[in-house]
Amino acid sequence: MPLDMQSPSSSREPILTARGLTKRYGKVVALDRCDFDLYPGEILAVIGDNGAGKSTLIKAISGAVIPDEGEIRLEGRPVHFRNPTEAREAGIETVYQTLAMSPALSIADNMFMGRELRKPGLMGRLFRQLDRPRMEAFAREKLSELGLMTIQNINQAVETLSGGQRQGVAVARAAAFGSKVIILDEPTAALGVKESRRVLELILDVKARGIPIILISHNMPHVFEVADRIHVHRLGRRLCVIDPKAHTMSDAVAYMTGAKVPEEMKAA
Amino acid sequence: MPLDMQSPSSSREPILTARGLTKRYGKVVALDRCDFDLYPGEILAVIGDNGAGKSTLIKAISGAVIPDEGEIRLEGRPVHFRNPTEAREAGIETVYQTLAMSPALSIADNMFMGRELRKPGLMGRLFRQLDRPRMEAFAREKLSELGLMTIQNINQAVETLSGGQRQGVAVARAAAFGSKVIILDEPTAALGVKESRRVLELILDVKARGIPIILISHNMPHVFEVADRIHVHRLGRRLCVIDPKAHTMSDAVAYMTGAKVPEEMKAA
Amino acid sequence: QDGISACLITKTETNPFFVKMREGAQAAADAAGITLYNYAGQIDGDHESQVQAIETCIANGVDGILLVPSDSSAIVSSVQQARDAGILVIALDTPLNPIDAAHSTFATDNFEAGRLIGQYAAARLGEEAANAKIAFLDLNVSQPTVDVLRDQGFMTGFGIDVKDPNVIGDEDDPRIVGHDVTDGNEEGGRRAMENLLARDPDINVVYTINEPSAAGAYEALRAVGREDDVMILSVDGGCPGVQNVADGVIAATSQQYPLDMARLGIEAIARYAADGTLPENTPGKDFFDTGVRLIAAEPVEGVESISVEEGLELCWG
Amino acid sequence: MAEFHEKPTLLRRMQHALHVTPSLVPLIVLLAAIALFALLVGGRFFSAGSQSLVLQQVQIVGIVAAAQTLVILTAGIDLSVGAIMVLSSVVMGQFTFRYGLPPELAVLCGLLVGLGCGLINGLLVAYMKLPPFIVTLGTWQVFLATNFLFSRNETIRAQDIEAQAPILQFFGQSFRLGGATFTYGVVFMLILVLGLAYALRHTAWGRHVYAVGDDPDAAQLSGVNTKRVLISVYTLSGLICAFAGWALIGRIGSVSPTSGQEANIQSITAVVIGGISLFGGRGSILGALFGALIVGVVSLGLRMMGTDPQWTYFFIGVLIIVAVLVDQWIRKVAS
Amino acid sequence: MAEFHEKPTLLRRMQHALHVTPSLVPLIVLLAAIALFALLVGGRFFSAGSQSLVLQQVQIVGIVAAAQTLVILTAGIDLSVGAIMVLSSVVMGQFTFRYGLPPELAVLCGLLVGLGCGLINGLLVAYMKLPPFIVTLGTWQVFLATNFLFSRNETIRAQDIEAQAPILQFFGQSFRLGGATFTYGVVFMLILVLGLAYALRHTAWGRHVYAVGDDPDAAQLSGVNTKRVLISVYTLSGLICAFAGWALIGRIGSVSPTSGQEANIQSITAVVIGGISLFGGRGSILGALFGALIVGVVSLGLRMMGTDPQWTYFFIGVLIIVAVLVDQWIRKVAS
Ligand SMILES: Nc1ncnc2c1ncn2[C@@H]1O[C@H](COP(=O)(O)OP(=O)(O)OP(=O)(O)O)[C@@H](O)[C@H]1O
Ligand SMILES: Nc1ncnc2c1ncn2[C@@H]1O[C@H](COP(=O)(O)OP(=O)(O)OP(=O)(O)O)[C@@H](O)[C@H]1O
Ligand SMILES: O[C@@H]1[C@@H](O)[C@H](O)OC[C@H]1O
Ligand SMILES: [Mg+2]
Ligand SMILES: [Mg+2]
Repeated sequence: MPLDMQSPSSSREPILTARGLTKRYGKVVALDRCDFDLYPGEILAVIGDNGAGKSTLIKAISGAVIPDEGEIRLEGRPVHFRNPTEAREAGIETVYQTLAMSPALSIADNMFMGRELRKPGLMGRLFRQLDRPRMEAFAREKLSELGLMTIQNINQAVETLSGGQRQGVAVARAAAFGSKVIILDEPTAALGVKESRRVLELILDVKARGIPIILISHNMPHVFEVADRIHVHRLGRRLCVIDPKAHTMSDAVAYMTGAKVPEEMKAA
Repeated sequence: MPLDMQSPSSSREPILTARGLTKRYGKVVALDRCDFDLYPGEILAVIGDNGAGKSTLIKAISGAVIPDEGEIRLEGRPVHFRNPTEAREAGIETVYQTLAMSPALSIADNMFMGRELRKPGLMGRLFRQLDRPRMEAFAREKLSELGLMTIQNINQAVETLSGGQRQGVAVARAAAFGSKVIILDEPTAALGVKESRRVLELILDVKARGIPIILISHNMPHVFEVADRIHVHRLGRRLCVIDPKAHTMSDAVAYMTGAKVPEEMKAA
Repeated sequence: QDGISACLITKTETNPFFVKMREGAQAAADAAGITLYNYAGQIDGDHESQVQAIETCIANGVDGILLVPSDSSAIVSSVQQARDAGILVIALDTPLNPIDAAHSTFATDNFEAGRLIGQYAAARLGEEAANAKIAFLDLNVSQPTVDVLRDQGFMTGFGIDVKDPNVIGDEDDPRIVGHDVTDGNEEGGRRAMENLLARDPDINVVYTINEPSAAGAYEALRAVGREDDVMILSVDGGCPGVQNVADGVIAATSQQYPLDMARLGIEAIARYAADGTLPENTPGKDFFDTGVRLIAAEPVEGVESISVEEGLELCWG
Repeated sequence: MAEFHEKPTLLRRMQHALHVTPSLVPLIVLLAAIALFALLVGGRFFSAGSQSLVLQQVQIVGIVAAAQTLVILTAGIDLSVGAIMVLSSVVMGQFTFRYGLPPELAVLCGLLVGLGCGLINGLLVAYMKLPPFIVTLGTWQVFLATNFLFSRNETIRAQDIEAQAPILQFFGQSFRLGGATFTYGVVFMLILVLGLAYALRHTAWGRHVYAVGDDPDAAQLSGVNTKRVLISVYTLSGLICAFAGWALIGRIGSVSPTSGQEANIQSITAVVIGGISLFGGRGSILGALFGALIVGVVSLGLRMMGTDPQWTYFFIGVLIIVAVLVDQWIRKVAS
Repeated sequence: MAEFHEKPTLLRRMQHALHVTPSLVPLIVLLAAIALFALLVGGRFFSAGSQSLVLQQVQIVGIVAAAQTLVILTAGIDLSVGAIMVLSSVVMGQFTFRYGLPPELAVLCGLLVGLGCGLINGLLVAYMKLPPFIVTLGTWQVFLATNFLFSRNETIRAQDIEAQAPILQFFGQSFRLGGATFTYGVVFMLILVLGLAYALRHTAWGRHVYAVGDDPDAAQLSGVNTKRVLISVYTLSGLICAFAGWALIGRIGSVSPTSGQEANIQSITAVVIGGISLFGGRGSILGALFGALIVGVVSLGLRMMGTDPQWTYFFIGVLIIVAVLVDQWIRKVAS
């Protein structure tokens, strides 16, 4: 079985790499000298048991958590994001497991949170007035693309949406603004069958636009359906990277849970 | 295809029935004249899309929500639970989707919340002192049965546990105290592969003890592995009840999402 | 502890009246070589802090306590404890209830202070006093004794039937437009004045509990252009207040002498510490009257008053 | 999930309006209160004079309530507003009269002191991550003690200010419009509230204030600099309180260190009656203005009826609870 | 998920102790404060007399803080504690002296009034689902106005009480132990706090109080009758405040309607310094007692040093913030 730890599916340079990332919470080591590589245009799935440190890994990459040690490079240049805004400005867009929306604000407000558009001219420059019509039109367009226009009112508060609809808004936001990397942490966990399908289609769409995606999921069929490579995370670090075409779901689960140890590991 | 709406897998009397349950939240009708039947000793799975009303149904049954209309009978007698405590006293034990634990309190405290044991003798009767040793020993035993004794300290606050461990504590609590019916709302949603497996084993254990179980899950392989009958919920009511041995997962999903309509419905 | 020490406990230490009292006491104590500790309640009426202060004074082993009680009755027990510990206790400004709970009381006769301005107002109006429209700007809802004494004293001086002299507000004289509370500060004075003007815009006499509330009332009157045809009466005789009499803001004020109260008190403690002499009362009264004088820019026949210039010599704060 | 699809009736449309415009509820209560007292007290109460008097009486509380609203929208609370206000006004007065600064400069110093106090609150809340209630419980006492120590408990007389530094009384100047008298302080309050209402609704900063109050973690993750927002809110609150201190000089004519002790309770009361959630993220600043006006109307109305001041407190207490009950009921019906 | 498995060092064990026993932090601060003032003031401060004086001075705040703790543990706040206390004491006094009831009966009536006030708060919070801050902001004013109206602002003199109804002063009686004087009120405070500490830790009711404060929905679903718990807490809080009112008569000798205006701020300060979370569910009632004692020690120490009272307020303000900073720092290090 070919298990590739370093070599990418293509031989191009990775767009995003991390080396030796470590993050401790008190006595818990959520990330333990973790490495990570993402190649241009690929869908990389990250799988692993509960508490393996997947969410912490992507939080470190997206600036939501500052690692204690280790280095992150974007397009070869080292980056040190101090907050999610900086990562977003660098083109990394993330849908967190907790969704990160402001319940009382509208869908449009949430989509543009932190990157609001201002009116052109004096009203915008001097009075810093928001350009509501433009933001709303954009939001409506993005939600339609996702087939989410069952939402009638773009000014509806997010708290009035169902769990699935919220998930959709969060994914739409990331897809709309991500220019270099899009990260999705369990984007289908709260979704029904139909909605999950739409999200998977969207992921493939984004890939077709040439933007690489990191997908965290517990759902093996989904992972095996869309991923180009699968990063298996275990005990705070990358255990191995496997090729979904060369492995079965049971292999993946066996690695994840420690039931089976990858070849090189045994050797080492 | 045999689709049974009324007739049980056995011909015995149902232990729990509901007729015409309705529950509105403002304009949303979460339950729309819903019927429900649970037979002694069976595992009944409830499946349905997001927002179909599954959680509301079991909340109505377990006293967490008071239906606007409709009737519930336990062992043939009408019951009107005004809160979860009354349902518990009647022998119905529930693991809610939100788990319902007090984060700052210990595992033992949480397991016995609302049914604490008091010391024997004067200290218990007069000073109402809790019997900590007895509660802790019991909690430890129940967690071991679930293979959850990686938890070192039964006096640990629940907030220090991982999502999966919390889930396990909630399931252990229900299994330990349920005498007539046990209801589990998405008990494996937050769990990894190994932990999910343990919960499924526990469900079969409980069934072996003769106690019927209601299992809500989005996970079709799990449902088809353990369920005796499958209640398909759609748009706030029971669409049909199917036999997992006579149907495929795709059938179930097709009913759930409305892609396919059960025979009798077409006739009607 | 060697040397003589004393305590001064005031109601608050944010009211200029008490600030000056404290300065007077400090000066007298420095002159006599007495160590002085100062305490105060957090707000007017806060007698619990005063109880704590008395206890601290006992623990510190002082020779005498000068006390302006926030509640006349409420701290009598603590005063008794101090007396039991051999400490001389003198009430300043506000008597205890019963008045002999303290060894002695050095105070203004507050009823007299009110009576004087009432009399003055009536005399200034002459005939028109029968048709006066009077607003009463009192202290606060808990009606402390100074509040009641001055208010009812004013009515007595003006010729209004006070009914129960211990209660404000039970009178039925039609000349009374109404009572409102000011908390003894400018803000409250203005608001109360506005409220009463809204009830009857023809008010022409205003009684105020003290000079800050009078200043606030004046602002309200000025806002509606009535500052020149309404007579404001007050009590205190602080320097800003007397200056306000000179400027025509206040028609007349009853001046009291907190500096004297404090100085005399410290001297009494010094004497007591030296040879155990107890202070004596003003003949015919059950307290030592530190005196009150009426200050008016325009004196009237039949009411004794001193001029603004004299008032400024004697003023405090 | 089934839904009723009904024709929107008048009632339903009203309920919808109430739901999307939260400040409508206190506005209705305000109009009802005015109508009630017009009935009880008679025409006098309804006069332009009485109504503009209410505005003058609530101007200080109204300005402070605007500051309080900002803080409460971020799920905080500012117990130090009254202390900041009076400290600022004392600084304006004493810098002029004790240190002989030009009054304009003294005003500027007072405003800076208010801003600085707010900044201290903001730093403790945003960087030390202390609960706002505790932070401002502490700074309240610190600022108030500073005020008394610095002022030496001296009052500066209105006449002296008028003669030497009239700019301190700027907000007390007034003009007439019909039968009504408006002070510049009242105008300032109205402009301030409308300006903040605009900023909260129509600028990114405003949306971020709501987002931080709603769910700070979510706001942080979705790209809001929560720390900066919190600091801007507390600092602005301090600055507004300093303006309230300036307006206070205009209102009472003089500078007095004992003023404003009730400002925090009164401002919180206005905010609460105005339907702004103490849990943050919900409510409109116009509501706080209406809340202040409701208290003003009820107080003046009761006084004009000749009610004993003690009963006024009683009724305000009842009013607080009833206002919130009504608010909750309307929201329930409307949802 | 990897874990470090270190040998528990002394430091780590201390940190662990601090973590599981939250009241240790204020206890350490308390001891430090006593040591500091013993140094600054000298032997006088360290004497049994001075130390028992602190106990006497904090007894009222200590009792009220116990009530406040219960409410805050359920994530509420009770602004009406001071008003309930003084209203109860006035009822005890006036029922005896105005209506001529036997004093024992009057005391009972006073206790019932306190309980009733608490019940009103509880019903509004539990059944009307109003935020506790707003409810008690309203009832505070209502109870206080009632107190003034009912008492007619009359103080009942200590001499009269001593002569006719000594039982009203019951909690003022004292006994000596070594050089220290203990009043029954102090003893009551200690027994009350220890009793409540027991009930909170070792009875089902206590666990439910924590659970409700922690997450009311979860508590409800896992079988706690949240409404009943809330009502029991507010009612008990009212009753305790009534006892505080009784103890107040013992402490000041007389019955005065102007007492207790500062009790709510002081009790909240004690609770906060005692390390109890204002968000509910976390903290120990012993902490509140230590918090009250810390304020008492610092105030007495500063007074005995002859510090200007304004500086005392200043330092207490600083103390509040520092105490919470220390508390937070220790928790962070220890976690
Ligand atoms: N803020 C935090 N404070 C303390 N511990 C944390 C924190 N965040 C994560 N952890 C711990 O770090 C470990 C890794 O958590 P993480 O959320 O990264 O896991 P995960 O792989 O995403 O799990 P899941 O599949 O359940 O989402 C867990 O033990 C978790 O309890
Ligand atoms: N407390 C509530 N207030 C308002 N609406 C509610 C409430 N609880 C449920 N609903 C609504 O009722 C409908 C049914 O919700 P329910 O939670 O029962 O769905 P479900 O089938 O359990 O979905 P899921 O699979 O996502 O858990 C949804 O539209 C939901 O938004
Ligand atoms: O007599 C004093 C009065 O003159 C002052 O203004 O306020 C407090 C009173 O005790
Ligand atoms: Mg995760
Ligand atoms: Mg559900």
